[in-house]
Amino acid sequence: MWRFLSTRIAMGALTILATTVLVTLLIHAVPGDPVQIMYAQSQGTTPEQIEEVRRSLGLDRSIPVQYAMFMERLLQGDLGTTIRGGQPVLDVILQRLPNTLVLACSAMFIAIVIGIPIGFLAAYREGSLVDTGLMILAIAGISMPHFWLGLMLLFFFALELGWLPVSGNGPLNLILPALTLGLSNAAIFARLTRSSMIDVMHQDFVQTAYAKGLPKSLVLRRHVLRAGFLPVVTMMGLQFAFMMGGAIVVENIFSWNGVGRMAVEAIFQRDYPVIQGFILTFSVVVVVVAIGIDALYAVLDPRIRRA
Amino acid sequence: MTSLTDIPNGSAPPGFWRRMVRSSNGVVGLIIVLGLIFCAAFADLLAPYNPARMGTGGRFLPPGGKFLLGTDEFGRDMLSRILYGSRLTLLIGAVAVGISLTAGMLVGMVAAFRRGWVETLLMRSTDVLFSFTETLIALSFVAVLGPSLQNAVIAVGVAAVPFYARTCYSAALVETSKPYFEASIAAGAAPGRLVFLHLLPNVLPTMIVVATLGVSTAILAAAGLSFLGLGAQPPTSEWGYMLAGSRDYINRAPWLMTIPGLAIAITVLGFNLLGDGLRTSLDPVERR
Amino acid sequence: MTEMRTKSWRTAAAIGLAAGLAVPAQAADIVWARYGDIDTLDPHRATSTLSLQVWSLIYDTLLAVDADGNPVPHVAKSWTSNEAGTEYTFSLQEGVMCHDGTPLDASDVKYTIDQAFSETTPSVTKGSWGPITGAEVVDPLTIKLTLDTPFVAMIPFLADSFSSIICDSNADAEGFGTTTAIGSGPWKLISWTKGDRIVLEKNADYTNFGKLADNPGAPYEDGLIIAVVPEPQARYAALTTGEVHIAEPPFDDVPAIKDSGDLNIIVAENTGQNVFWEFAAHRPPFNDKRARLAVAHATDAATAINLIYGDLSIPEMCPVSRGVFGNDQDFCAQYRPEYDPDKSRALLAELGYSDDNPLETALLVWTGGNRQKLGEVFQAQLAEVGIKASIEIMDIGSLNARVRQENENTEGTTGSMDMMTWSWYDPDILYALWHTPGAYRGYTSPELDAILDETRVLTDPDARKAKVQEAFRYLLENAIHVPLYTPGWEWVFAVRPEVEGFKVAPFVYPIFSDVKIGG
Amino acid sequence: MSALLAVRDLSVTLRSGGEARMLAQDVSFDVARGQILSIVGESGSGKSMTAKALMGLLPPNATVSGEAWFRGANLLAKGSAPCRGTGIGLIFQEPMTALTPVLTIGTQLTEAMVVLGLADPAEARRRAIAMLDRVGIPAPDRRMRQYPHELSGGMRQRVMIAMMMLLEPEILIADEPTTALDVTVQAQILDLLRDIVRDTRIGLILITHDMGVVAETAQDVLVMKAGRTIEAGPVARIFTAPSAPYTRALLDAVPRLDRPGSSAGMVAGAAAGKTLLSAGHVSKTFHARAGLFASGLATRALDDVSLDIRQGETLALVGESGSGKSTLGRVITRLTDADHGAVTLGEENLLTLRGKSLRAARRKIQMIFQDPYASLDPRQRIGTSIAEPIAIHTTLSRAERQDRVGGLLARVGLTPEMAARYPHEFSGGQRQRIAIARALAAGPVLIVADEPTSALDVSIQAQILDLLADLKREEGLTMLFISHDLAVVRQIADRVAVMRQGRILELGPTEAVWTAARHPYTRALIDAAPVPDPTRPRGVRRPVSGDFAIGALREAALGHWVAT
Repeated sequence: MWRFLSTRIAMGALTILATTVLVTLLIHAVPGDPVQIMYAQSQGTTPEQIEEVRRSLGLDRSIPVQYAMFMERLLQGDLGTTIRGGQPVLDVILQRLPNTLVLACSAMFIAIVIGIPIGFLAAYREGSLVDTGLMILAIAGISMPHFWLGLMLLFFFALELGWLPVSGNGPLNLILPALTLGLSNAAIFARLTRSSMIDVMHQDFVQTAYAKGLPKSLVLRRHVLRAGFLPVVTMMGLQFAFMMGGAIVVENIFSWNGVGRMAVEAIFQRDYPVIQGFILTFSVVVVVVAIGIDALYAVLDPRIRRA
Repeated sequence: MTSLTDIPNGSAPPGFWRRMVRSSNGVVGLIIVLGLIFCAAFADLLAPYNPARMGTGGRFLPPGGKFLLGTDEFGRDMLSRILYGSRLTLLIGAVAVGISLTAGMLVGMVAAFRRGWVETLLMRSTDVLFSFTETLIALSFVAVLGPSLQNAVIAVGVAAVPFYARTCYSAALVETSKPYFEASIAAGAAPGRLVFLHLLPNVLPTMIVVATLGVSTAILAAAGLSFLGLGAQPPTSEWGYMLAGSRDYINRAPWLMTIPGLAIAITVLGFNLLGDGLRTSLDPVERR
Repeated sequence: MTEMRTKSWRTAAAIGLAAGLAVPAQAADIVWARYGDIDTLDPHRATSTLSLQVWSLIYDTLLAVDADGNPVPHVAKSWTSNEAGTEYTFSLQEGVMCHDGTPLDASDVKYTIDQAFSETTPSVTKGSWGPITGAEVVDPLTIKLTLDTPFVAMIPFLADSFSSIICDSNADAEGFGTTTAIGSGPWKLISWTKGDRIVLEKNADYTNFGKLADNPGAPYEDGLIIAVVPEPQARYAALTTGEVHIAEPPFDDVPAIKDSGDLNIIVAENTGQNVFWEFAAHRPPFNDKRARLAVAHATDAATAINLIYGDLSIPEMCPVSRGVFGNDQDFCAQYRPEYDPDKSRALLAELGYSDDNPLETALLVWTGGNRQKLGEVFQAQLAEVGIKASIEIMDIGSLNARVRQENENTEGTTGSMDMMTWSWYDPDILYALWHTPGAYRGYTSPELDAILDETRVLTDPDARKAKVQEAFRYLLENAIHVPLYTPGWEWVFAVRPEVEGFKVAPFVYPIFSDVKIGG
Repeated sequence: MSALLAVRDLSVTLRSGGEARMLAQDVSFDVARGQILSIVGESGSGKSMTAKALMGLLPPNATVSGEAWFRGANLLAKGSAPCRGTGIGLIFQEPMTALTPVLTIGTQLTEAMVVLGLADPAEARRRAIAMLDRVGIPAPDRRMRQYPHELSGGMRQRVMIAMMMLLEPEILIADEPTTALDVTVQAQILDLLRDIVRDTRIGLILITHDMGVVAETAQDVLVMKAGRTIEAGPVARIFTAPSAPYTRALLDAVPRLDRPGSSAGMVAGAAAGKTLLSAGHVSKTFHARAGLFASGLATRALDDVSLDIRQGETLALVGESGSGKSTLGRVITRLTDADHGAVTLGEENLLTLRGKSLRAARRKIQMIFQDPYASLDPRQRIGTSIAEPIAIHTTLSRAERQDRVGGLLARVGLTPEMAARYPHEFSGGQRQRIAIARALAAGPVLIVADEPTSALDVSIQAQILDLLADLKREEGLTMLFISHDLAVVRQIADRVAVMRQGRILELGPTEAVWTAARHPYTRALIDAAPVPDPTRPRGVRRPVSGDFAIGALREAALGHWVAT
């Protein structure tokens, strides 16, 4: 297990390292002069001051030196300051990150609570009308753009029915965005669970369990569910990353004050330090969650736990 | 000695099309996709009005009558816009998947075929990029290049490359380890022959399935970017952009939101069903 | 919208609110929802209207504006200047207190000005402060400003929130601009959650000297919450449910709102904002006056804004907006190229353009406020005469940078034009825009420079007005600055019926001191 | 002998996609206490379906008819509760997949006892440990806490048997219980099953395709083909006087380990042949890679192996799984690169060749693979596949190539017209013939055949072996024949090399090795191999111990080398 996990952690570290490189290069890929864009609104800035900013950002140095400077600041927890308003990027992100995490986790919870039982039921009734019906529902769910689903939910539950508030970041405000994000992923979970469970149900060891005279409920619960759940667990890391990605859109629909909304604003404002910080934060979160899920998987699967 | 059971299995396994037709999903998907292609190809003839012309009808006319799907905030005919939008949607899907498929297959096949450090380098970088997730790659791309439909499509295409590369790699790995491939090596086949006569034809079916399903992902992703204002720019009748613009009129003209959303959903559903059908037909073992 | 539906909304909202949620709206808190957030609480670090509006609540200014937009005394009860117009002496009101309890005096004003001209971190609006060379504390209630050259636009500037007086105690405070903002305005900062809300509390010690509020003292209500709700429909829903008291409604629902009478609609007047065509004038095709005129003649601003904003915006004829010194619609109408597609086509034909060889240009538009929709209409109008414009939407910061880039680029044949927006309280804005080198390095000429130089130093109002209008004429005839409209949009306020006393001062500064929330 | 289980007219029908297929038709048999009944047949004979029907484990789209009386009830009647576990136990072929991977051995052993009320948890655990001990698993205490993946295949099959026996069934059905196991392990498992039947007097239904296993274990035999019973009777009668032609054909097809093969006559001549290919000091280590870094797990597949192949002979490599025999074949064909050593063919060291010269040299050595289904490119006509070596190495025209392909197809017993068909239109045996034709197409001097018949039914195996023997006789083909099946090897090989853990332990003329094996491991292998002769005494085997001489080879007799 330690070998498995250390590999995953090394992989994660590599990913984050690659992100830092990418993020440093990002500002160079920008068409035009980023410093000009940053200070476009300042009438008082002299060319000397622009040069000063360029120097302080290291943009006059070679890229490796810039990277070293970036990393040095990063290791001190300094992600630079926003162009709009000149505030520490880290503060801006940390203030909003919890909101995004809460949203993604709630959506994950919804996806699991809805998706896995449906997938299990469909697998249990494989080939039946119930199975067909549920899977049609699932494929429809996957095909539904979540920004559209979000708008429809907003329209019906907030505007037409007025059941739920539409602004702010309270627990009731969480319901719609989490539902939007959760439902489409529930469909993915349902399909995944179904195929995984069906795979397992056709395995010899399930036949063995039946041959021992175990009742169906016990076979399903102890043998099928446990073994069939593992592939679903491995997918959770990836799904969480999807959730984080989906949150970008959903936050914008529901005015949820998370890093996704911040990122889109920053893109419009060409606020490069914020974009850099966002990309870095996003990949750190995704990597950490993926490692967490891998650890969970390692604990659940004896083949890895005992390796 | 009498031949005991060494008889050809009387009937060949049901052919691809027969299986395709049997999978009702695939048929429905195919019909939707063909319908979409038809709409896109003949948008000029089908569309009753110029999609960009403002004031074709009154503003916010509800569906029905002269304007089957109503008109938008500028009095443009929604039906015409949706029809022309199908062109864009197909183009987006095709170009994005084209990018992902070409680059992904190149990386995947080279890695599986060359092995050694080339394989390690390619697949490890793919893994790193893969854990970035497609959304982040696409978003970063747009952040750098600036919002436009073209950039969004490139972004979506590039973002999916790691996925295609991985899929192609594992499919190619399976094929290269099969005896027929080794027999070909043993027969002295040169790399070109191995790749183009054996590897490519055998990997292609898998990749066609992946690409078909990928079209739906790409369309969704590009529409998502347009929805955020990071993709299509006016006056294109890109569905995601139309949907984004409709937000202001939820109360006044809900159909402006419903129609493009439905169009996206049905298109994506079509490609998903077709992909599912293709998968079932191409791979009789995995009938799930 | 039926009455039934409205009722059911309310009931449901009551249930929602009873459940105790998002907006901690106690009876005495005013909730104002806007589409975006401020950039910073430091008045030297940003220029967005969203920021300025909030600063005007927290900070005071030396002067204030009356309903017509003219400067009047405020914290400075009077001022004098020398003959040459290079020295201004302001005497301050007694007993003005900063939020931290220290008295506001001349040293706070000096601190503010010193910060604006700081060597290391000058104000982003340093240029607008004018040629100030020194601020001298004569006594605690008297401050003297010395100018290098005369600068008539300084007085209106000192009435604007750009010149918010920052109490010098901020220098020692932790997190000035983010967690701290010590001013002397009617509202005190409690907290700012970025992207979400700003929570303000009334300044019980406040005295109003010149600001456009009837209330002479502290605000009536205890608190003010400024929430960020980007989606127009969400704001509307929040308004109808009572989550929010004041907000900008979706434009297209304004007529319905007006008809239903559920909410009051207040449109800001004298916003000072001016939206105009501007061109990359150093390269073809727009280095040719005829190409610029072709665009001007092809665009029917009245129809376009009516389509998008209804009666919420009005066409503008002058390069500065209504309510700003020198604006005269009739005067400008003589020179602004009128809507005439045939003339436009003729000009294009003269330049050698045709349907097969259309004039191609980028059309840069600032994101938000339905401007992209307006851009779409203009795009269609330009297409009518055969101009192929491709819209690019971007944030104002990017737009500013991009326009400057486009102006500096003399290569290529694809044109670039943009729908620029500037908001200023004085025609001096024209100096910033069009005097060599020009804010965007755009069109400049010695002729125009001479006119603009004079607008800065003529102290006699009539003489200055004549000069300003001369500049208008030059800009309009050469189609350098083609005015389109004065927006009231962005600053349409829908107000719940129980809210009384809400008003909007010129240049879209909302006033909350008079607000009372009834039962 | 009163019957424990009486099956009458059992039929199973499988419906799929509108078609109905009879998988078993009117099968009848009795099983008595202490009896071992073997149901034997080739793939598709319906033997497994019969077992599943008795267990009530048929897939949902299968229907069953007939009667099966057990404990006074008809198991096949609608609504009757199956007597799984305590009545009838079932053991599967594949011990790797038959145990739940995520549960401990202990849980899996005890859960049914507890659920079915046979014992409380503590008692169940005690019994489980005792049973593990009984089935020959060392340190049963520790095993209880382990997971299936931590056990070897043979161990797992023992656990399976223990698991079923703990429920004290009256009948045990073993469905190909040893097919996936190495021959030495197979012998142990068969011994164990026989012991259990003897001690507990249960009835055992042993389903197998291997007549050797039948002869070694069964008292009575039921021969099935295509769902029907061909014949039934006591094992001695079936083997000595089979009444059905099919049974006779089946017995004839079985290679006999206890009789010299048809090619034995050529030994002398071949032994005199000059060396064609010579492998010297070949070593190969595989490193398992886990993720980013090469892990320390290394497998020595080949450990300093040297070997000569002589012109015109068939040299067999024999060994159990993991012995390195396939790796050696792949090193010689350059499909795997060796770490050290040389393989010389003529003057050329094959292992140092690169690029063009390697490709040119490849035509001299061709390979036949185990899996006939994967041996041919599914998207090429078989004619194209066969012609590929010709297209690569010659400049023949299309028509000339077609002629050659036609000739090759005829040579392997197919018709030239078949060249236009795709692989999926052929049966397994036919595909293997096509693969042989392709191997011949290049005109090789050596063919490496890696388990070419182990995926085939016994009757087809016989045909393929005959074809290979014909080719050798008529074309003077030299062959390296890799197999785990000693009987096959004895039938076809001139010389044998016995491999274990990457080393050759014994090498010599086939008959010499068989009649006078000098290495204890070779002897153990020969002992363990089931012989299709029910008159041979059963269960006299020497256990295979871990410590053998694995040193350098020494010539013990003329041309007969043994590890020291």
